[in-house]
Amino acid sequence: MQTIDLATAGGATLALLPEVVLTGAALVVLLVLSWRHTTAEDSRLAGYLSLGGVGLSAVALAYLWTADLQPLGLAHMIAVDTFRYAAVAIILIATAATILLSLQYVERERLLAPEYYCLILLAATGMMYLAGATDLIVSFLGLEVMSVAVYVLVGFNRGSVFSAEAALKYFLIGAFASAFLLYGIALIYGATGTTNIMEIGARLGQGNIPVLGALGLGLLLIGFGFKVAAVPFHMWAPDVYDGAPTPITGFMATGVKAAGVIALTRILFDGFSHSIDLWQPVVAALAIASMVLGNLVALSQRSLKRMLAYSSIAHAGYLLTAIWTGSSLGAGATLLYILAYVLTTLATFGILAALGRGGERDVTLDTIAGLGARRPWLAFALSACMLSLLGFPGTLGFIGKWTILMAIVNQAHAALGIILVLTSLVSAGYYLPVIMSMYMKPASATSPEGKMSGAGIAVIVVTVGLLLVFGFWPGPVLGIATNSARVLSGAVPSVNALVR
Amino acid sequence: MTDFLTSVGYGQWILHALIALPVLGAIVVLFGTTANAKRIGLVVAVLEFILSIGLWWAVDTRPGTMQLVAAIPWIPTWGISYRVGIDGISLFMVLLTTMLLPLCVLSSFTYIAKREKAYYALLLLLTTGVLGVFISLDLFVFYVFWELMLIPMYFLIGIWGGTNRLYAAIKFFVFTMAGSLLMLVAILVMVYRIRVVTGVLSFSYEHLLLNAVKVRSWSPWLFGGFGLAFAIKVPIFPFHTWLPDAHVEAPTAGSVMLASVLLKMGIYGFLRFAIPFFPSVALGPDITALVIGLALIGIIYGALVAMVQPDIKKLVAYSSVSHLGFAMLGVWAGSVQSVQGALMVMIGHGFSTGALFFLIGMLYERRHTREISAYGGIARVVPLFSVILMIASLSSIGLPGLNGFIGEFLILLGSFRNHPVAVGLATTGVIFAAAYLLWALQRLIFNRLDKPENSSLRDLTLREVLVMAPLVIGIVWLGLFPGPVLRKMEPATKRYLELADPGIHPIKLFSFADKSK
Amino acid sequence: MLLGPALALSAILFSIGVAGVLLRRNAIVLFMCIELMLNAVNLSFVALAQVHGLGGQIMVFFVMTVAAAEAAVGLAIILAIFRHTQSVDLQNINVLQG
Amino acid sequence: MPQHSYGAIPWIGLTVLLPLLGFLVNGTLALVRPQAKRVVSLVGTGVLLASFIVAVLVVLQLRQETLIGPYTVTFWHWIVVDTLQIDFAFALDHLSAVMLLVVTGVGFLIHVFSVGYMREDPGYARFFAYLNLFIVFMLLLVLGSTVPLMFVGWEGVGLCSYLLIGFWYEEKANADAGKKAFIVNRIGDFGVLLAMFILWTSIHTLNFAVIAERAPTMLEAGGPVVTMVTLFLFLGCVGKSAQIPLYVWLPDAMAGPTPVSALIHAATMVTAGVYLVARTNVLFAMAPLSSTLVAGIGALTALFAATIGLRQYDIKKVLAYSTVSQLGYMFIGVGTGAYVAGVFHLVTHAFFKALLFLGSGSVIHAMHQAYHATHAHEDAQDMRNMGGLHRYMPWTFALMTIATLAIAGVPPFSGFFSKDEILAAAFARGAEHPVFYLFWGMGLVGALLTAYYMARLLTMTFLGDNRTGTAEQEHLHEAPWVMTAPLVVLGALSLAGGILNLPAFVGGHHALETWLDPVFEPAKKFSQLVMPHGSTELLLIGGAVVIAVIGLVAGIRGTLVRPIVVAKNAPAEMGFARVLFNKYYIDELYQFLIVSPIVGLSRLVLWKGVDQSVVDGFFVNGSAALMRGLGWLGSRLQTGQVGVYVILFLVGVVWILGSVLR
Repeated sequence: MQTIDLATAGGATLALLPEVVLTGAALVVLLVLSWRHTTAEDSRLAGYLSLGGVGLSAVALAYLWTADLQPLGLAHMIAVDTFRYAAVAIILIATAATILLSLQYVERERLLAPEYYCLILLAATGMMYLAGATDLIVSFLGLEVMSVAVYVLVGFNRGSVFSAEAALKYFLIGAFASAFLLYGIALIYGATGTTNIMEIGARLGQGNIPVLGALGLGLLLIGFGFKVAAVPFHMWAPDVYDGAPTPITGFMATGVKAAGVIALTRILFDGFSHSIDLWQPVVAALAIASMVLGNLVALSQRSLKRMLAYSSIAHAGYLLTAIWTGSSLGAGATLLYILAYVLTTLATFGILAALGRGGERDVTLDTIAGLGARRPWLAFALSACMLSLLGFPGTLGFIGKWTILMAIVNQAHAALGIILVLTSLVSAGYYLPVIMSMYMKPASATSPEGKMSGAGIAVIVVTVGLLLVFGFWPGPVLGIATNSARVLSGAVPSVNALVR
Repeated sequence: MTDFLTSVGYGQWILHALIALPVLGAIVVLFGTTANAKRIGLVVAVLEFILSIGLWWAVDTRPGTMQLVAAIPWIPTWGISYRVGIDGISLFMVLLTTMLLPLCVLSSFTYIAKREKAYYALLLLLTTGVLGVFISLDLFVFYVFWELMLIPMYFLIGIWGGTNRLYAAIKFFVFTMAGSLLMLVAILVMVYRIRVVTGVLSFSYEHLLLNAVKVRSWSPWLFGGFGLAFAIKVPIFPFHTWLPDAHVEAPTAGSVMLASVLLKMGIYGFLRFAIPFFPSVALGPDITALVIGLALIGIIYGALVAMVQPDIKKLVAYSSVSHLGFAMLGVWAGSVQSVQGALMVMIGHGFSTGALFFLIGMLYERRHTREISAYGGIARVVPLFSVILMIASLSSIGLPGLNGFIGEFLILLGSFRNHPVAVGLATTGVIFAAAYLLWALQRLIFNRLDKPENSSLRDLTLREVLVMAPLVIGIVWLGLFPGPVLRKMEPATKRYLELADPGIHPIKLFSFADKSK
Repeated sequence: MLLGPALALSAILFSIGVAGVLLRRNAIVLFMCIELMLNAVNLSFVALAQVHGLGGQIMVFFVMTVAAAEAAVGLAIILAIFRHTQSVDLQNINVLQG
Repeated sequence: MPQHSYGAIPWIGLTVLLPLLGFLVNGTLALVRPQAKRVVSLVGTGVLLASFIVAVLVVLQLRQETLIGPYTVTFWHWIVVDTLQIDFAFALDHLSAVMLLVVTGVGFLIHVFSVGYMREDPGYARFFAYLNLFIVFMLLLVLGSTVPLMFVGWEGVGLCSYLLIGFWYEEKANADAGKKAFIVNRIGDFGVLLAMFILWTSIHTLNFAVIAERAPTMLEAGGPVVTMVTLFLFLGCVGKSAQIPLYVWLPDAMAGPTPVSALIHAATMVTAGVYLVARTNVLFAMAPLSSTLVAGIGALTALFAATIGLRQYDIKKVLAYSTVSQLGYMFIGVGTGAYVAGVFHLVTHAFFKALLFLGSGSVIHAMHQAYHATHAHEDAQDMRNMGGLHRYMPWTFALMTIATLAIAGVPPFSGFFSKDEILAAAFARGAEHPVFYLFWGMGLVGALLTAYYMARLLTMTFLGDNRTGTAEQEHLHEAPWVMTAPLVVLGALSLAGGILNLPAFVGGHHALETWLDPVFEPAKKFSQLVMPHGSTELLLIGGAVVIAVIGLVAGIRGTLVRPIVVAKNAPAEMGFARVLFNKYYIDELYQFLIVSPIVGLSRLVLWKGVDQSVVDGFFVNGSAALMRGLGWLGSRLQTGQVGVYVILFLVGVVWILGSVLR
């Protein structure tokens, strides 16, 4: 158990190893593509390079995780604990998968600007800072680095007006929301005199929270509400998910949402654990609104991509219920559900990318009719994803929902649990027809070929494989999630010594 | 026989083998060729049945407690282990399932033309799911199998179903899932509440059973969660509308498994989980009045609606609602005779309705219509078919001497002491049963042979006779010699009744229904 | 010192920015209002820095750089949408809906 | 119950096993090789003969025993649940011995008759299979030691009557008649079921012998429980023995072949109700209210059915209503407590009614052959097409006359002795309860009408000039010996039946009464019945004889006075006769009051209404549509305008800041 001194340069770089490696990789890619940025081979080269970077960063993370470092004194800027490592791991998975899916997609859609991969790496770095930050400033910076990169990625397909409009909407409302977030940080700084989350928690400990602090907390919730696409701040999500190129939509739905949720968890649990009765009802209301509206509107969607957009709003609702519990089991449930959600969404968007053409806005239930007969394994994978999103036993999605329900029940009143259960029943209304049209409807003449590249197939096989394997033997992944969650100071002194 | 079984260590591996074999079979079928998919399916099904016969001797039901209990830790952090066990009640459900599986596979040989591999694989997976429900002793495992069983059935109805199969498939799925999701919340709240009281987090059945009394204050809500899931499955009156659609659209084997086995999981759930966990609520005055009232409605309403059905399969579906209304009355009457009557109805109904659905399937294969009006006077053309259809119908009506009568007689006899008026009304169900089935039978096989297509029908082939023979033998055998079966299940029934006594002050939910019993 | 009035001023500026975003239809004006909101926050940071030491001052630099980056990217995006729709009026940029 | 193992008695199981084997053999033959008529008839009748012989041996053995309780042969434990223990066991006592002989004896004769009657029918093997199965179930009913086992036989005979009535199922009318019979019987069986439950809950036994033991001590005489049990049992008897109001199925049951009508709907099955009341005599004795009701309904049915019989033209319909009427008499007998008289009339009725039906069978058979020969399409069963057949069918005429005299109650024929005893018993009971005088009066009027319509039948069929048609006449000839022989035997039995229970004033010593005494001894404690003797007895007998003679003469003269027109161009019935001909429109009444409302209710209200539109339409599909509607509404909110998004964003801001600051 080594101790590192964050004050020294060596200590800081060691603590930030995965981020540093990734930034380095991004710069290398930038350097390489300054010569070679015209042909398809160039973008493929850039892709493989960025993949290498992600791999290196994973190695760095593995080292950090096994070395089990303890920071000397308070971790000022970045957390050095398993919660951050778990978050970084999830982000790396999302990034790697997005890159692998993009290899084929970029060539097919003629988006031959290799900067694509550099931006993905930079966005990933931003996410890591956001997820790992113990200081509001670092989290703001991480948020902005990520957002700016993703704004460009969303508008990457210069040829299509949808991509441009999506980028514009995302940018305008994104900037608007980050202004609120910043104002929140300012007020909290005003109330507590510090921007470090742990100190905020300490300073707000005594007595109830001053007005400035409460206002700041509210504004923070608004900012993160936007990032997580919780209702009423969700309006951008359907259009942006719809317009963006499919791998980027996958990247946004998984990486961006994961980083946002984890950052929110850390801030609420470490920073505002004593004023839980202030933010708990707000988070509950956000969760309920997201679950209800997300699932209901998804029912009436014809295009698959837009339906998945609304379903991701619903899943944001499920995650918020986990955060609402405020217990370390809740945090564990959040982490586990994020993993389940990330794996499933990556696989789903991967398959969607293979099925569609030109932004996949035209892929509806009829286009995938009869897929079960023509492409049995692809249909099986998409069915597994649908069942995991539905939370059907045998998949990691079910284990995730089961853990969230366990956490909710721990808070001694199951009303939120019943709402979660009923809204996920409504979700059966739009997940099942997907399976139904693939297996039970005759194939139409125009149904797509669904040809996938080697890399794409690899992503699907790994993610769906993990989904099912962890679905039946959730032991290991469950252990990691709950142990890493216990690191948080644990807001509510609930009976959360549940987990041995 | 028992010493041979113990020498083979039958008790240790049989329950796991029963679950694993169909899954392996399904995999082998999937990777085999389409042509011999059905043959592999049949081999696996017959093997499964042969294996399960040993249970009759291996399971010593005299003590009435769980036998052959085996536990493998699954998710230790939540106190979940793969616990399985079998007792007098679940033994017969398992045997019924394994007996029907080969018949289902055999009857689908010519019925299924497209995607045979997937069909037989799904049929085998369905059996695993069902068997899992009957032998699981851990609520998490029970819940997983309860939901897993949905997928094969959903595909069976959805892919090989009739014209309106999509609606029926999703209706079946959402109906059952709605109930089971609420059960999920109930399970979690119960486990958590018991953990708070006892400090032990475990989903095992014995543990929960022991401590269920400590969460009495929560029991009305918890019983509501469990009860709703099982009520939808039974199905009880207001929640039954998925059954006719699912039956009409499902392929023959699907209908048989659905009617003969899947419906019994509802009642099994009540007997195993809902009532023993919360006896004071379940058997309190108002829930009893409610359930018996709904059971009565089910019996009479089911029979009356069955009478006017133009489609023979919907008729049999509504008759199932009526029969299972009897079983619910038997369970809630709470005497040894009535509960054993309920179990006999569960088995008997499996035989008679299974036979009826097989026969309707064979008729459908020949004429591709289920409208009763399309037939008439075919007794002369297909005598063997008509004789077997007659026997199956008589068993379903409850003719004394056949298996239907034993169950209904015991239920009504056992329930009379506590609910004389209810039994009086329920017995009229016996009249309506005769009315609707005989009327349908007459329009099917008697009356004038006026349609030319009917004159060219060919009688049952050897394969079809092989499918029907065990059922007919079972119907007659259970009717005349129910002794061994009744004795075998009696200790388990007695043990259930010990668990299911409402205690001195049953919980009253609504003040107005406080008639003293 | 004037902490109270400074915070009030920044709050007013912030609300003006929000009102601008709400009412105006032109994308560029919208973006300008957002920049106004960011600067309002900078003001409050500076005001609060008097009480809690230089942390606030440093924060302003970060915000400035972020705002600049955002401006560059934002205008590029507005340019991209203009190439397609020949207008920056947000009313008729609603191809994506439903 | 003592387990004796004397001589032939343990062979009782054979009487049931043999017909069962007959059923299995004939059943497989019907499916495999239906045209093997010779084997089928050999097996069918042979099995019955053997069963009859065994029955006789058993009864002879039984005569030497001085039995205290019924002799029980247990085969296996049928239903065993905790305290409920029902064995598959036969209980043989004097009452079941009598029934055993009647069922196997008359059954055998009818089987022989059927060999001739059904010769040309393609379903020959199937017919004998059903007949044998019927005998199995009838014997089960008679020998069953417990109520449930008797119930197996009870519903089993209902099943066989359903199969046999609808034997020619090609015709929708026949199939409908069969279905109607089964369902009406089932309504009766509902009563037996409830009686069983009450018995079990009150005295914890369903074994007849144990009931007889425990009832007097555990049940309060005349109390609510015993009355309820007896009333429900009687509901079963009303269903099975076609009394008011559940008699409607018997006339329609004539759609079946005539031997079936003879065996099932005259001699055996319909008497099951009487047997049940006799078997549970102790209960009925303990419930005077129910007994009075039994006698009352018996009297009412006797009179009511007799009136309908007056104006029927189908020969079998007349006999059907006559059976309903005679059953009414039997119920008067058992209702007044004279169980022996009821059983005695049951036995004699079995003889002469079987003879009448088989005789009418020969007539119909002959008419069929005549019409068949000349390809005429006339109703072979309509008496208006017959007339003057005594010239062509002397034997049948002679035997039918014997039967008519017997049923009318003319001494020395058997009918006189049995019916007279019943009326005498009703008269005697009148001393205690005056209402029995009314029943006695109704019985007497019924006897008059019986004599009248039987004489009318005889004259329309055999006397007067022939109306079948000149061409058909030479084809009319006596039935083959295989059909007439059983008639002769039955004729002898009808003639000599009376000796079974000769009353004292003729020097007899009530043989049947002493034989059945041990069975009805437990009922003695509760209702003593002193039969009229001396002058009143002679007076009653004289009156009955006079009534019979007047009825017969009036019947013959009444039919011959107006020329009878052939069925084809017969004028429609007018006035009250029309009401009688249409059997008081009871069937139409039931159809209108009960059947169509239930069917209409279940189709429109229950299925279409509750199931389709309320539960399915409103709740299930309705909630699904609601969800989709809300979803559509939500998607309308997504207008694509950034302005709208910002507005909603600000709504969120205001709401969160509001809740945080509170």
